[in-house]
Amino acid sequence: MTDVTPYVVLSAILFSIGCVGVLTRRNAIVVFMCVELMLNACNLALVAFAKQHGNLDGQIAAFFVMVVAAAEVVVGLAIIMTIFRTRRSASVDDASLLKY
Amino acid sequence: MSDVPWLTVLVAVPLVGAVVVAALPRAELAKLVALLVSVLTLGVGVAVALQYELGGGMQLTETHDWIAAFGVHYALGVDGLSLLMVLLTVVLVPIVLAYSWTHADEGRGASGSTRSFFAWALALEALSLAVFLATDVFLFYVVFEATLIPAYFLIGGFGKAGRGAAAVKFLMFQLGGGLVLLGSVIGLYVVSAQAGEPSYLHADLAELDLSTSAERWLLAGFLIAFIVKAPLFPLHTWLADTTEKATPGTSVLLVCVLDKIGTYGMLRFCLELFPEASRWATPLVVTLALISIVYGALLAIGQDDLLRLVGLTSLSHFGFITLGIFVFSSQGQSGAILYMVNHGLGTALLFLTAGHVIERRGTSSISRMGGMEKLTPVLAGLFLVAGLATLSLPGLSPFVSELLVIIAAFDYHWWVGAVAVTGIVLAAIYVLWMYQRVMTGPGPLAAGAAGGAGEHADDPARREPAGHGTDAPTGGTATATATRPTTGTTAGSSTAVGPRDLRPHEVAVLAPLVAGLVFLGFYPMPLFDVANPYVEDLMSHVGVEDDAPAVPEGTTVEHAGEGAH
Amino acid sequence: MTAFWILAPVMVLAALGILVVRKAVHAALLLAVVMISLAVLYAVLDAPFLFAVQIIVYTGAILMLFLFVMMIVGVDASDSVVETIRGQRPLAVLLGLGLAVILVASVGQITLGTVVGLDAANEGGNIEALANLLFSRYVFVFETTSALLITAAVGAMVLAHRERTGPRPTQASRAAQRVRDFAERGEHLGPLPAPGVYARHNAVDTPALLPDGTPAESSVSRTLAARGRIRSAPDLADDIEDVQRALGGLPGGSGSPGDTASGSGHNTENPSAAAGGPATDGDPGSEAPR
Amino acid sequence: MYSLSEAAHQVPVIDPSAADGTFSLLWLVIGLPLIGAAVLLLGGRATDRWGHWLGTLASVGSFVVSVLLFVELRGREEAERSVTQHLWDWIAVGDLEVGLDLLYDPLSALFLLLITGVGSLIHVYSIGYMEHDPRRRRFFAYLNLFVAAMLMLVLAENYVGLFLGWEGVGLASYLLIGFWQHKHSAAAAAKKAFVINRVGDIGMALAIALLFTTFGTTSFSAISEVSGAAEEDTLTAVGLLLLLAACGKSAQVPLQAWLLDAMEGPTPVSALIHAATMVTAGVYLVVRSNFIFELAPHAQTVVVVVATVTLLWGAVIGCAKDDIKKALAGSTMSQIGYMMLGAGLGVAGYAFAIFHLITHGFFKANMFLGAGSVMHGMNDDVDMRRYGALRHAMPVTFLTFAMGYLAIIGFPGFSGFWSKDKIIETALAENWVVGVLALLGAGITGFYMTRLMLLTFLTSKRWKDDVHPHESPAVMTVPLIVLAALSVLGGVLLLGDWIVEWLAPVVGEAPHHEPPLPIIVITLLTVAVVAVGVAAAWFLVGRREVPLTPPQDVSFATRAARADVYGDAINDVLVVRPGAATVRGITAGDRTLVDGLFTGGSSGVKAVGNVLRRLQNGFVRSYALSVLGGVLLVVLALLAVNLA
Repeated sequence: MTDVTPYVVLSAILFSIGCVGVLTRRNAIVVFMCVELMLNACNLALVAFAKQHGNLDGQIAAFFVMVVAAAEVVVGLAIIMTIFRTRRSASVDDASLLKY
Repeated sequence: MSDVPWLTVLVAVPLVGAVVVAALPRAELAKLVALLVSVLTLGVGVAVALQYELGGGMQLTETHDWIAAFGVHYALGVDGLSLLMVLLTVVLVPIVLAYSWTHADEGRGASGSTRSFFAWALALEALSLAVFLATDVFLFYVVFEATLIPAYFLIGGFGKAGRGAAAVKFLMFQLGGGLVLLGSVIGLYVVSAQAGEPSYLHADLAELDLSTSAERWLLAGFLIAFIVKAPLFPLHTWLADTTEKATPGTSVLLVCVLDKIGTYGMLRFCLELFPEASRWATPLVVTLALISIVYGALLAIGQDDLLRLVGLTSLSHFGFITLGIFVFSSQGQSGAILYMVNHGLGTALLFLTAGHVIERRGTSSISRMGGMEKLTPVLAGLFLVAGLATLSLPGLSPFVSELLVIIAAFDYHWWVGAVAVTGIVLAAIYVLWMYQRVMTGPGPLAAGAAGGAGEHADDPARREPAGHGTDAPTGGTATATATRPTTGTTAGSSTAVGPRDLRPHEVAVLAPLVAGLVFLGFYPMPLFDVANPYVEDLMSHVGVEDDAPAVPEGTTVEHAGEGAH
Repeated sequence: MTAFWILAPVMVLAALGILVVRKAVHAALLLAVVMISLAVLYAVLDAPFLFAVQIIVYTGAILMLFLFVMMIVGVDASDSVVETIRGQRPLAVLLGLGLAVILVASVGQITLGTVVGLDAANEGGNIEALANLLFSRYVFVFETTSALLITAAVGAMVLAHRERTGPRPTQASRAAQRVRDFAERGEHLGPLPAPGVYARHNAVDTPALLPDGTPAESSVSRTLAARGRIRSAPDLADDIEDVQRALGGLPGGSGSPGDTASGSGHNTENPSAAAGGPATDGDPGSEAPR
Repeated sequence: MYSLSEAAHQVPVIDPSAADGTFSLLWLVIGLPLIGAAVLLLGGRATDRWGHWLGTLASVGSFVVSVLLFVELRGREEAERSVTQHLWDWIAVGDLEVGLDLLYDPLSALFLLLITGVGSLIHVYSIGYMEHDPRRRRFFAYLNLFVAAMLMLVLAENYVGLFLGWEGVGLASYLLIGFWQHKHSAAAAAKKAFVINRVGDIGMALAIALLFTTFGTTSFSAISEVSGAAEEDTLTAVGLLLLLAACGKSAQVPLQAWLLDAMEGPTPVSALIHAATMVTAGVYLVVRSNFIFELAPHAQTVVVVVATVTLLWGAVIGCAKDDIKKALAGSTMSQIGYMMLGAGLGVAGYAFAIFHLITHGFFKANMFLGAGSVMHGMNDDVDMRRYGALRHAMPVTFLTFAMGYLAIIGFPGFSGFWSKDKIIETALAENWVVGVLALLGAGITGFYMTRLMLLTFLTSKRWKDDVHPHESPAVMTVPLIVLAALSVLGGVLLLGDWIVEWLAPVVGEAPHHEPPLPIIVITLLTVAVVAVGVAAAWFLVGRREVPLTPPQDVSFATRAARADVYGDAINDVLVVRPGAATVRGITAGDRTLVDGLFTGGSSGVKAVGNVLRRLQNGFVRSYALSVLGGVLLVVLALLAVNLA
């Protein structure tokens, strides 16, 4: 059988890219997309490990991650919309009132 | 052992009472219930005292496992020391509540209401009782810290402007002390676990065989916490601020009950658990105590705020108590224990009468008072009695304890006694100067009253040199009208005829304190009967004996030719 | 592995693209690329069910939702290139690189051993096997996720819902409001004049002319005005004068601006002034009927 | 300088027997006035109408019991004239056992008679004197309290019990000096008296402590039994500490400053407390502690020095005062100096000290009450410069006062003649310097008392016309007459050396000691010196016109005397001002330095927080960056642990 290490490495790279995206992008929607990217990267690792161990639990976990991601996106986007309505901006930097 | 867990009942009654009072809808009802609960607690306290056997060590014990893994127990017990502290607490709380009947609303802010004052006071009583009764060090620590909660709200919720800051300061000091204490409590677990089965029971810990350095480190934690609590010299600044800002009732609970935990803890934990280390620390503690005695008295002399002054007198008194504890003689320790009780009674009376004075004058600034004696002779008399108790006049109970401490200090080292004894002069100065400025002199309305009111027509003013008497009526009325606006700010308590004297029920509230001071001044044997067996046990546990007199009784002397010649 | 080696660079490039593109829509599209590629990799990794779910849920639903919100927020919204937080970008890149290096290095260090493969687990079909697991061992988790989804749906509705703060306006209240606005701020009370009413041209981009010959700017759509696609008033004024001159009837000075529609001959003489609206409604700027 | 008699003498041991029979009434002596005080203080206004009668009755009752006891005691054998009554255990800790015990022996018996006798007379007098005071009931309550405390003082069987009475009289004195509290001067004087007394109490408290550590007891009888076994240094220390206490209570230099101010109190108070009884407590203490002082010759020397200084100090003050009460107060100070001198002279002088104490109690109380009677007639004016020629207006007062005057200057045959002469005699015998100074004091006494007498009763009338001096009512004059009679006849106590023999069981018996000069010579010398003093007063005061305001161009000595020999000034410079500065410094220091430990700490925390809070910049991405940094750290740490 083929080795799953490349998949895991790819997952790590995607995860890191997602991280950097969260840190550098200011549009809330894009930040959200980067979070989704990180989640997907994790899913890839889970699926890869499922194959590695011959165990479907990894796939189940990936499935649940998707479900939770869906819920999260729904709520998150609603929040972004609400913020946008009141502040006319979707930049995460504008919501910086909670500070010293 | 009787079936009724008396000590748990003793703690539970005020605790349940506090919850009930807090939940009651009307303030008047809450006051009544709170008073009844405190009287009920007094009853339970008396019941405990009646079952107590003199000299019987720890009694009425209750022990239940709490956290078995750490050897923590819910363990209560009462011995001579605890009993006196418990009785002091249960006696003072009803008096404070009765006093606060009309005073609880004074200057309260949004954070407090009459009802909550009573509820917090009961909670404080319950927790203080638990502190005095706990025979498990961990349980002690928990309730020791828990007392800060009601105390914080009592200080922060009721009193003068600036009480919030005072409450925070109080809390910071106490939490700081508590933190150090926690370190030692954990350390006790470690040494206890190393010795075998971990146990926080006081009796088990007292048996531990500690290495010298471990004992000293553990002692340091306990001692610092208790020095903050008691308080002694460098860690006392919270006391002055707190007593200045809080209501007199709160101050009584704080200084007369809560602060006793510090000196109680020194006896119960420092001396009983770490006897060798305590003797090692004696020079330092004695020095601090001496500084506190003199420093506190000098500070008190310099104060202008009546309540702050009274608070600082306690610094001096706690110096005496600590001194008595740490000179390691039966006179000193019995004296210190008696001092704790007597100071509780005397200072409570002083705080409460000062509260009455302040209420009548609408200010706590001594420099703006004067001349109260003519208008309020009963109040002045009680104030003077309280002051005389504070300066340890023979015939009032504090004298007995102070004399014992001075004797013991002298026995320890003559110069220690000599420094401590200056406290009695300084006490006379701060008490009498305070009385002079508050009570004596012509006063705000006295001149007007002398000119008009029939009662004062035959005023001894006529005995003054003639020059004074002739212009009294005109000058007097002018003074009266000029000063009335300032006294009028007393919010209703000051009528056109000036501050009124104490009413009978107010006297009745204070009467038990006066009676106690006088009775115990002439016949303190009940206290000795309870305290002496405890002190004997303690002395033998610590391993010290009283110095024998240089010339014991029964020495035969040839009565001829003695002297230098 | 062929699919992997083809798709992996694509995915990494697309992911990196998300970091740099300015427009959110482009980012969404690049994300779609990554996700679809992922779906393919799932298929390669013997997870056909997840392959389907990835495409249906992620690419189909979630990404659509992203785009939908993006349309509401404004499709043009794009980040400025300037980083406002000092040191954020280099630090982020540094730390991200660090993370990647550590993760890759540590994954590379580990020998995972032989791959067991899912052939045995997927024997009765991947979906059936998953279903067996999902409805036996993970049934409680599964049910919990349903609660989560419902909560999320309700939450989204609550968040996105705009509460009506006042009663719904009726026709009468609107009319009353208009009169109040006119009284307080002098806002125009009647309907706006139609374009080109008094002009020679009645095209939408030609403002109507007032009786004194000045153009009524408000008769033209604001959008046209914003685009600059409007015919200038002087032009039209010239036209009118030409007409007047052509008719030759009137002396130049009689049509003073202050002279309102008071029954002089202008209206009747102008054949194109069929509509009586402006006359009855009063000119803009006239005194309010109090 | 001063040397103790070479002859061996014996310190008597106090060996009391338990009270029985009449002596079991002993507690009643204290109890009656105590009950009176309690009833009057607690009874409030309800007792206003008859309070003064109750107070007087309590005092008289106490006197009656005292007389009964005295008669009983006289009936006993000399060796058995010492009775103790145990009331109850007071303090009991370890070795320290203090009972509330009473000791009745010849010494206390005399004091009992003096206190209750003079006390009762002054009670009676006060009924008239305080008639118009709205707070008369309280006055009587305080008087009763004083009498009870004073009796406790002289009846106590141990030093702690004595301390109880000691402070009790201090309290009563405080209350009575400040009786007219509405006057700032009275309130301040009361406080001053109490505080200075407290300085003396330092000595008392430390003496008790030292006695306990040395002997393990504070009881007179127990200590007197073994005092010889103690080291002399210890006994000297005890003696000096007791002397400090005595100085406070008896207004001896350097703690003398309060006595003159104490004249702010009503005049009966001055008579009872600040002349007849309380101020002599110091003398009592020294005499009572003879078993200490006899064995501590150095302490005795200090007593003598202090006494001599005081007797001159007080006499000088008495010469310059225009306030009749203050002149008498200066005289009191001086006379107590004589008593202290007698007490300091040891066995030879104890009995005479007590003798002078008693006669002084009679004639000084007499004169104070006479002064009160004068003030009563003069609208409470105390300035002698506005008196003059009052002998016609108030003949009874004048005559009784004259008896006291003759007694104090030591006119032959009057009581003071016998008592003072004996002290001077003994002083000369023991040490001629002290003796000569005491003799000088007698001369000054003659001067200032004559001056007082001349200014008040003789010379010309200087009071204004709107003053109508009149004789006081009988309730005031009868006590005056009784006291005058006692002043004249007090000398009978010395008949056949009665008082010396009476006190011998307590203070010991001095071996006969030949004075340097024949006694008759000394007596004549004393009379001559006094005569010089009287004559000087006659020439300086009696023959000149007395100005209404005191002349300002006077000698340094007069100015010093007017300023109480700068006693207050010295206290001010040495104690009050440095003390006030210390208090101010400490009060400020507490707020800044000591509290600064806390506030400084808290502001330090605040400063750190101010820096650190900048990290909370509000940007989510910054926080996320921190999280990522944290993740990296954790991962690295895990790797490090796993790889290590």
